[in-house]
Order: sequence, then C-alpha cells, then structure tokens
Amino acid sequence: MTETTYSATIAATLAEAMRADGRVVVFGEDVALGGPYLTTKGLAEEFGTERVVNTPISEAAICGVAIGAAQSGLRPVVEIMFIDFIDLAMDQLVNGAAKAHFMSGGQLAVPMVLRTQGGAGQRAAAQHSQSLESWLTHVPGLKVVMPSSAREVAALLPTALADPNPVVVVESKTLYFRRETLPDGGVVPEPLGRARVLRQGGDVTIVATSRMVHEALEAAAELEGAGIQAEVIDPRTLVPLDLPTIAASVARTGRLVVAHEAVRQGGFGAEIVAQVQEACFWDLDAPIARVGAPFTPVPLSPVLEDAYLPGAAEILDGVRSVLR
Amino acid sequence: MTETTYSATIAATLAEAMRADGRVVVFGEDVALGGPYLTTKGLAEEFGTERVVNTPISEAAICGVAIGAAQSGLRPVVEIMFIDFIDLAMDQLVNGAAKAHFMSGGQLAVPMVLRTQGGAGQRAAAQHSQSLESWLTHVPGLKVVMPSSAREVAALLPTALADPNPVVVVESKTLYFRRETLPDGGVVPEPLGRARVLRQGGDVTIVATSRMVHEALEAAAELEGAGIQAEVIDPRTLVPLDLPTIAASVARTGRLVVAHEAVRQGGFGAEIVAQVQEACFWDLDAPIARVGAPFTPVPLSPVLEDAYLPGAAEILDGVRSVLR
Amino acid sequence: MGTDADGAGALDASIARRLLVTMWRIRAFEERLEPLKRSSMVHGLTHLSIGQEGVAAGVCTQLADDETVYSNHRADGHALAKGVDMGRLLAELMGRSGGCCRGLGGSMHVVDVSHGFLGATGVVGGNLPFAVGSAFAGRLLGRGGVVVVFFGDGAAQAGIFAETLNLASLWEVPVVFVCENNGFAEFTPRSAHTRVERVSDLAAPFHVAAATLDGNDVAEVYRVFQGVLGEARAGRGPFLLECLTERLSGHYVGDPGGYRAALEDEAWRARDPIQRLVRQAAARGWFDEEASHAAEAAAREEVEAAVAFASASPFPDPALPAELTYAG
Amino acid sequence: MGTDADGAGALDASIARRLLVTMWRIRAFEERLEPLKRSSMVHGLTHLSIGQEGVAAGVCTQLADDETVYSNHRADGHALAKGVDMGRLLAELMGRSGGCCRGLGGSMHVVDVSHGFLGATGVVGGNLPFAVGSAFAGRLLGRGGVVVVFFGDGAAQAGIFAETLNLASLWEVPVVFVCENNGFAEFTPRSAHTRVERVSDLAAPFHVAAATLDGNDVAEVYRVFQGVLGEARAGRGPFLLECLTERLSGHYVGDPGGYRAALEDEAWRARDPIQRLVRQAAARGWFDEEASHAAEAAAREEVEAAVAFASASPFPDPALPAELTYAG
Ligand SMILES: Cc1ncc(C[n+]2csc(CCOP(=O)(O)OP(=O)(O)O)c2C)c(N)n1
Ligand SMILES: Cc1ncc(C[n+]2csc(CCOP(=O)(O)OP(=O)(O)O)c2C)c(N)n1
Ligand SMILES: [Mg+2]
Ligand SMILES: [Mg+2]
Repeated sequence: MTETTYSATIAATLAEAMRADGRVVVFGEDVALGGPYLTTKGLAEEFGTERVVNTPISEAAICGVAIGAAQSGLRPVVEIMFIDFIDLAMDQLVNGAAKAHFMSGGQLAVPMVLRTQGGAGQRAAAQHSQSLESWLTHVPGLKVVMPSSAREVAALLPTALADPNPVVVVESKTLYFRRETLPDGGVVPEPLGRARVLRQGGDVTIVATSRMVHEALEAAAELEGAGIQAEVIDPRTLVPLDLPTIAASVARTGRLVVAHEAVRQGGFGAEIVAQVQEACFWDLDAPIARVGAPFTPVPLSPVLEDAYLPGAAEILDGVRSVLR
Repeated sequence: MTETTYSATIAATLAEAMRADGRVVVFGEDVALGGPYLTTKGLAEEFGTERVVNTPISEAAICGVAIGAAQSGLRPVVEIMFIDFIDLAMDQLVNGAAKAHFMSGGQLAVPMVLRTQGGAGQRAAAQHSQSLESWLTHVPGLKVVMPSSAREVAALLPTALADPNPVVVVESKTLYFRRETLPDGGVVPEPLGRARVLRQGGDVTIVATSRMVHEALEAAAELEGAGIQAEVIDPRTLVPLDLPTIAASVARTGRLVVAHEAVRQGGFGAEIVAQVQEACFWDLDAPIARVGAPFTPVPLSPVLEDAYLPGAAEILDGVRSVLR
Repeated sequence: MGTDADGAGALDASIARRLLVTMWRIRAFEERLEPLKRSSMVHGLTHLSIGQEGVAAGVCTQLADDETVYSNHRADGHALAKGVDMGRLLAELMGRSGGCCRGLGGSMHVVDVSHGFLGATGVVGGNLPFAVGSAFAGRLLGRGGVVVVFFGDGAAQAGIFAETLNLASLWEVPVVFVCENNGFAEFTPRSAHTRVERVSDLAAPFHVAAATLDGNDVAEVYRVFQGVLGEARAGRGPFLLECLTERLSGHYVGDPGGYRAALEDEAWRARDPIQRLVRQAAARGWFDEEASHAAEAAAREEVEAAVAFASASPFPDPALPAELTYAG
Repeated sequence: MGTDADGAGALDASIARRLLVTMWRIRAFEERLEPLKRSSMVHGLTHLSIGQEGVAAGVCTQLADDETVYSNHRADGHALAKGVDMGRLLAELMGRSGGCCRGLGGSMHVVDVSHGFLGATGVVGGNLPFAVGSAFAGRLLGRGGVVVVFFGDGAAQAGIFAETLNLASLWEVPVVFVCENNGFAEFTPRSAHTRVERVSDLAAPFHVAAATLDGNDVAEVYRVFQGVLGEARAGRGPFLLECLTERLSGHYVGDPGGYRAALEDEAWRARDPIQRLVRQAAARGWFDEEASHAAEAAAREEVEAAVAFASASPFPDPALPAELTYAG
C-alpha cells in the first residue's frame, strides 16, 4: 500500500501519461510551477516547459489552443484553475470542442481533457466555490468525470486521457490533500460510465458525487447504528451515466437520496431523479430526495458557509424523509 | 383586437418602456438597425443612438457594460443575438450580474434585462440553434423568462424591465413572425413566477415552454378527438417557477408530460420532474415523461433537423406513455 | 519576382491563370448559391463572399494540402480555393449525405481534413485559437506546418482575438492571421465598432509583423502572402495580413439589408478582383478577356455538375447524429 | 504645480501627509491581516498589496465619494484609500455582520457604495467593463462622474481587457484604467505571459492616451493622476495609467510561494513607497521621520481598534443568504 493524496495522484497520473505518450501536453495558469494545489507538481521539471506550458490569464484562448492542438494530433490537458472561470471558456468548450466531431461528419476528433476543480468549504466565497458540473452534462459531445478519491483519479484519469473526446474532469478542492492509501501495484484504469457501489445495503440507496461520497459514507455508518442499511453509489462519471447500476439498486431498496454539493435547482441530481423515476416508478416507495446547496451564492462568512454546505447531516435528513 | 407579431411586440414594449423611463437603454449588435429579427426596429429612430447602442462583437464586455450601467442607475437591456453566444458572456452574467446584490450585502442592484433567442428549426445548424436556458436556472440571482407568444411578451417583458434583478428573457426564433391578435387596450403586465393554464383537462397535465406550448396545444386538440382531456400549462418563467399551479394540476390528473425543445439530458424538464415527483408522489399514476431533443448537437440537414426537433408528435408519444 | 506596386510582378502566366480560375469558381459557385438558397435547396445562414474572392485565391492557392486553414462563417470561397471538392461542398450546404461533413455541418461548419481545411465556424472569432493550437502541435510533433486562419474585421473586437494574438506572439508559432476587412460586421459599419484604424494596427504591441494591402488586387495578395508563407514555412511567425476588401452581397442571403442602399455598386464593380486581374493579365500578355470568359464558362459548368451531384445525393440516415456525437 | 522628475512638485505638506497616512494605514492593516488570516480570524483568499500602497494612495485620495472605483482581487488598499471604514472592512474579511457587505462578500468582493467603492472582484479582469458602463450611465443621466478601475498586469492578457478598452475608446467615456504592474500574475512572471513590453503599449491602437510611471513613487502617481483626473472630470477620456510596482508578499497569504526565492528583498525595500515619500518630505521640509513614525503608530492603533470592532461584531444571521439572493 502506498500513502498518497488526490492531488499527488493527479500529478503522478499525468506524469505517467506524459512518459508513455509524447502527445500529451499540459496547458494552464501556473502549471509549470505546480499550481496552487500542486496538481501539476514536478511535471515541468521532468517534461520541460514545451510540454508543460504556463499560460497567461486567457481561459478562452487556452481552451481553444487545446482544441486546435487536439485536432492536429496532440492530447492536451488544459487546466482551468477554478470551475468558476470555466464560464470564460464555455464557448470554446461547448461550440468548439463538443461539436467538432459531429459537425465535421466525424472527420475531426478533439481528444482533450479539461481539468478543473469546484466546491466550497474553504471560505473562498461566491466566485471561487461554485459547483457547475450540471451545465456540462447538458452539452452533447462532452464527457464529465468527477473523481471522489485518489483511487478514482487513478482509475479514471488515464481513461479520460485516452478518450478520443473532450472530457471534463471536475476535481474537488477539499479533497486535494486528503490522505489515502492505494494498492502497491497501482490501480487498474477503468472505463468511463460505470458507477461504483461503495457500500451495500437494502434499505435505501444514496447516490452521491465527489466530496459528497464521503459524506454519504459517514451518513451510512451512522444509519447502520440505527439498523438501517444504506447502499452508497458513486456514479463517478455523470456523462456517460451508469443508470443500470443505480436503477438496480433502487429496484431493491425502493428509496433513493441523491446528493451533490451543487445548488439543488438545476443540478445534476434533477437528471438522476428524472431518469430513476422513469426507470423505477413502480419500485419507488417514497419520493426521491435531493440533497444539495440552497439557491443562493456561496457566502464568505464561515458560519454561513457551514450552514450552506450540504453534508452528512443533510443526507441523513434526506434518508429520514424517504424512510418516513 | 390588434394584429401583431412576437417580434413587433418586443419592439413595441421596449419603446414603451423607453418612453416612460429615460433610464432604459438598449445595447447589442446591430440593435440600432433593428437586428436580424427586427426586435429593436424603430428604437434608434425614436430614441437616438445614445440610448440604442450598436456594439462591436464583444459579448462579454457588452454584458459587463450593462452590469456597470445598472449598478450606476440605468436600466439596460442587452441583446445577445443567439443564445449560442451567451456562453461568451456567461462569466459576466454569472459571476458579475447574478451575485452583485448578494456579495455586496444588498448594496448593489443590477436591474438589467438580457434578451436572447434560442431554438432550432431554421436550418441554422449546431452553433445557432441551441436551447441553453437550463444553465441559467442553475444560477442563484438570475430570473429566467420564456415567453411563448406575443401576449406573454406583452405581459412579462414590462415586468422584467421593472425588476430590480438581472432577468434573462429567452425568446424563440421560430415565434418571431407568428401572427397573433392582442386585445385593443393592450395586455396588463403580470408578475413573474405565475404559470398560465392554457387549456383545462382532467386526464393528463402537459407542461411546456416557449415554442413547445403551441405543440402541446396541437397535441391536446388531437387528444381531445380521442376523448382525452389534456391540461396544458405554460410556466412562462422558469425562475421563479410556479410549482403550486403545476402540482395542483398533477394532483388532479395523476399524469404529467414535461416538454421543452432543449436537449432532454440536463434540461429544465428534469428540475420540474424532480420537484413534481416530490410534491405529488402519491398522486402520480405513471412515471413523468420528458419530451425534449435527443443528446446530439443540432444537425444541419433538413431531414435530420426535422427528426431532431421535438414537437406535437413527441408530446403525443409522451402522453401515450403516461396513459399506458 | 518583381516588386511592382500592383503585385503582378510575383505572378507568371500560369499562376495568373490559376488565380483567375479559382476566383471564377468561387464567383460562379456563390452566384448559383443565392437562387439555390432562395429555393430552399441550400440550407442555413448563407454568407456569400462575392467581391472578396481575391483574398481566398491569393492565399489558399499557395498552400499544400497538409497546410492547415481555419475559416469563419463566410467560408465557401476559402474552402474552394483550398481544394475542397465543389460537389461535396455544395452537397454539404444542401444537407446531403455526400456532403464533406455528411450533411451534419452546413455552410458555417465546413470541414475537409483531406485538404487541410479544418474548418469554418459560426462563432465570430471562435476558431482563432485553434490555429495557434494546430501550429503548436505541428511544431511539437516535429511535423512543422503553417496554419492560416481567416477572420473578418468584426472579429477583431472580440476578446478572443487579442488573447490569441498574444499567445501566437508569445509562443512564436507559424500562424498567418488573414483578416478580410470588408468594413462591415453584419449591417453595422466598422466605424460603429472601433476607433482602431487598421486591424493590423493591433499587431504592433505584440511585436507581431503585419501588413495591410488591397485585397481586391489578387496579385498583390499573392505576392505579399508568398513572402509571408516563406517565413512561416521556415518556422517563423506569426504574421497578421490585413486585406482590405468589399462584399458585393448582403451579410447573408435574404437579410434585411437596408444598409446596402448607401453603397454605390458601380464604383464597387470597378474594383472587382476578377476584372482587375484580367486587365493586369492583358497588359502583361498572360491571357486575354476570352480566356477569362472561358474560365467563367468552365466554372459555371463545374457548378452545374456540382448541383447535379449534390441534388442526386440522398439525405443522410436519421441515425447519423447519434452515431457521430461522440468519437470512438 | 512643479514638474519635478520625482513628482513631488505636485505635492504640498498637507497632501504629502495625507498620502503618508494613507499608505501607513494600508501597510499596518495588511501586516496585521497576515497573522489574522493565519489564525483563521480572517477568511478567504487574502491578497496583500504591501509594497503597492503608493498607487492606491496616489489615486484614491484625490477622488470624491461620488466618484466611482472598481478594484480587483487585491482590493484592501484601494478600499481603505477610497475611504472605506477600516473596522467595517476588517469585519467583512472576518465574515461578521458588521462588515461592509454584512459578511457575505469577503476580501475579493468588498463593496461600499457610500464611498463610491463599487467593488472588488475575484475574476481577473471581470469588472473592467463595469467601469465603462458606470461612466456611460453617469453621462447619460447627466450626472457626469469619473470612474477608476484598478487591474493587474495579468488581467491585460484577458480578452475582456481588449474588449473594454475598445468600448471605452469608442464611446469616449471618462474612465481611468489604472494598471498595477507588479510583474507577476500569481507565481508566474510577466515574461511567461506576454511579449508586450508595457501594458500602456496596448492603448495606442485604440487612440487611448496612456502613461507609464514609477508606481512606487507616490508623489509621481499623485502628480500624473491629478492631470488625468482633471481631464476626466471635464468629461474627456479614457486614459490608461500604468504604475510599475512590486508586491512584497506572496500572491496570497499562505501560497506555495517558491517563486519568491529569486527576488532580493533588500533591493525591494529600498524602493518602498513609504520610505521614498519620507525622504522626499525631508528634502522639502514637509515632515521628518518622526512624523512618519507617528503616522505609523496612529495607523497601528486604528488597526487595533478595527480588530476590536470586527472581533466584537457577531456572525450574520443564517437567514441572510436567502434574503439577499434577490433584490426587491
Ligand atoms: C460570437 C458571435 N457573435 C455574433 C454573431 C452574429 N454574427 C455573424 S457574422 C457577424 C459579423 C461578422 O463580421 P466580420 O467578422 O467582419 O465578418 P464578415 O461578415 O464581414 O465577413 C455577426 C455579428 C456570431 N456569429 N458570433
Ligand atoms: C479569470 C480568472 N482566472 C484566474 C484566476 C486566478 N488568479 C487570481 S489572481 C491571479 C493573478 C492576477 O495577476 P494580476 O492581474 O497581475 O494581479 P496581481 O495578483 O499581480 O495583483 C490569477 C491567475 C482568477 N481569479 N480569475
Ligand atoms: Mg466584416
Ligand atoms: Mg500582477
């Protein structure tokens, strides 16, 4: 077993990909210096600044450069420091990257990975704390991955890097320095579109993403004390979504709680609810509960941010509501 | 009764607001020339190019100018010619306009209207045909209005213009030149957040937005022939959403079809489903059906676009599925 | 290689003929497009470049198939000049399965990878950075290769242009930015968009070399671009080439177009790049007006063949969109 | 009004004292912020402007309350110099209900409308266009009014900067763009971001008047901005004022910061804007070092009072976010 972190696993996975494939290049603000979260630490030293390219504060153009580079044979990884700024690159990503294969009748491919991070909890306030992944799930042509742990980074980032499509990997700022042990032989890469059942249970299904996976596990442990067996599922990739695994679980438990950190309204939880209620209508014994942030920007004040942030307590509330 | 169009009603409503209030100004590409859809026709002639301002192709800065102008006492209306390009202004809208009141602890207000239009059906292909309103519904601080007719423009645009918050009005390019008669005395402005029941019926509820409202009415007429009474509801504003009206209907009918033109996955239909299944779980006799576009970009080819576009036929399929 | 003011010194008879043929092919194609569009055979927003053919011809005829071109919404001329098959191009605009993008893309999204035409875009300025990325890739992969990106004067006010110019300068990539400055963006004249006199003025702070020339003089475009291309092929760059030109039609086929009243078509036509080349050729004895008529006739014939090909091509299979949303 | 090279000619003893006091208030405040942040009393990403105080002081002390300032992520100095109450500012950074934004905004989102401080932003370059809109509004409403917007050298590479400069030029609004060029964006030096030598070089194509000066010489900032402000108050503009300066701390409190090793703090400290003003003042007999010590002591006292005020202020009511998401 190797002790590592989410952040270090990102850096290590990128390094491995760059060693194996000369076409992998990294673009982003401060990436040659490791970045504020050290996710690209050591890359410039090993691969040089021709392949680990510091960029100016030009999110749109950088994303566009990655698209052009991907169309001409590279496999770029572009980092947008905070998902809050992905809106600056949204046109490039949505009108450029996502549609190029389609609009060209299959001639062009855009094998790029856009890495970014979201989430609150660090008092970073309204413009550095958002969870905007649901926007991306509404864009045909994009894939969306949300690793909840170093293990999932190790399993899914290599797959994202090998994918012939634009893949957005949404990391979590609160997970970067969480300690974790990984098997010595490393983690075998896994395909996108497969959920992971982290805990089995027959009373209620909890589907949670990113940081909320850990909150769900905490809630499940507490529920166990009360004799309630929760099944915890991490979809891991939002697009493609592994509905069969989720639906099979709900078919058994009859109760579902969906949890993400994003604002509830318009969040990806709504999509999961819509798909599950269709697939499992006759299995459901209670309305599906959604756990997410309230419909406000993220406040700075620590007491307010703590109240804003959904966590294990809100998941427990959700479970209670579906067990009522 | 006055014969008019959706486009002419927009121009007329803007003109009236500008006459009544010197703080209303219009910014946008080609707006002083009426724009490609004539929605600002005649304004520059009446109010001058100081208040009807042609702008360069700088969507982000134009949106930002409107925000700054709103923070300093004007009531700007900014036009983004196609919603496909709203992603260029997304940062301004989301990190700027939507959060300013909140982040300033209530000191700043951003009373602006962003007008844009979406939808396919005119062979405008993948980058000029999208329906992206669901992104906006995920942003606390924004209001989102989708008028389905000239009447709704007349009822809701004045309210949007008077609102102290940033309001995005998403028009439909296929409705602009649809003929319609309005009452001679004009239409009384109505508050945002109230759905409109366009047709009453006890067998199934259809909630539809924008162009799909007309498709829903067509489907309802056809269903009537088969002895099925459909209730058709136009939410008119997505944020705020009038859930009570929708839920009251579903409580009576027990069956719901939600229809929009946007891509189904991640669309606002999912949010409606999630809210209704929670509010009406015990009333529902069938899974809620969602009608929307498939998960692909919009193809150019007319046969493909026609197949892509959801319409009355898809709504009928949806109704059949919930009546099964 | 002369240094004649009119640029014709860079040409010889065979080059001049190639330019003539290219311009006539574009002209004849687009003149045919207008009625095809009005009769709903051609679909989508159709932006004609009639009057601007000198730029497409002067630039694209010098490029090899493996040299990359990105274009904007007014793309047909660039595509034809870069070698895209006329029949497949028209089939694309008609939404047929024989189209170069199998009918999925249309006029604003034409791509033909086999001819290095990586594509048009419907987003003004949207693919400017793709050019930098493509050139970056060529250099890193040791393949080299020049990239040309066409854009309009309206795109120069989009933030992405400044961001891209800065990156091209910083990374010294062999990208040639070719601006077709026709003085308008949609219906609005440049004076309502900016106080920058020349688009090329924007290059100086970035230490990007630039030139402004008469884009209606195809010989001049050819001559200047030849020099620029030589530098770019040697790995040097970027360069910003501003071609002053005029479009003789509206912004798109069927636009409201009231703004056109102000313009005097007669004066414009005198600056027609085709007629200017014919006059230059006559003066130098390369070919006479007859040859131009012949080239025109051949072009119109090719267009009719393209119409026949495209009309015979079936509409695509309804399963295609779902198949092509994702690669692999 | 002299024309001394060092700019001190524009000052008199009372102005010089005001600048001294302002700079000490910023310095003392931010020096205190660092430990407050490290002990989790202050929250959020905290960007110090120690070393850059000359710009904030030279500019903001000349503005009236109804003249507008927009700022960036490094905003505390601008806010204090514009008149924002120190206690309410600190309370904001501490997330207290007594904060100028009631604890909702924090360091990167400070706003104080009563002092014309319309606000900081966490998006680099994000509020540049707000300044143009605000000035446009002032003109249309017949209220006039100058708008100043601060931005860093890193923001100049964001497309929004070019778009905004173009609009300001086109519409001739009285906006003064004040660039604090500290040579870095986060940990990356300017040389990795652009080949543009001076941010002010970007103004010329737009016919925007511009100047570059030594931002560590507060007297020079004061003198040049005084002239610019006069023009802007007369409704003329825009102007781009580039102040070359240095930040003496990391990008934010607690950043990885390895990049700092390359810089020699000793040389920097010699250019400290406070010490320079003290030397200028001594040479002109305005005040001596004692006066500076007194100003420092007073500033530190004010800071302690602010700490006391802010620490005593309660955290906001949990209902506040929902109340303030929408106006009206
Ligand atoms: C980002 C964006 N904004 C607006 C439009 C609508 N539009 C299409 S073409 C055009 C004008 C472009 O002008 P220019 O770049 O000069 O090219 P030209 O049409 O003159 O060839 C505009 C505003 C668009 N397609 N993309
Ligand atoms: C749009 C955007 N991209 C990236 C960031 C992250 N970031 C915060 S400050 C900064 C550097 C800004 O440099 P500069 O404008 O020179 O200001 P300075 O910090 O030097 O005062 C960056 C990249 C951001 N806040 N906003
Ligand atoms: Mg033009
Ligand atoms: Mg800086």
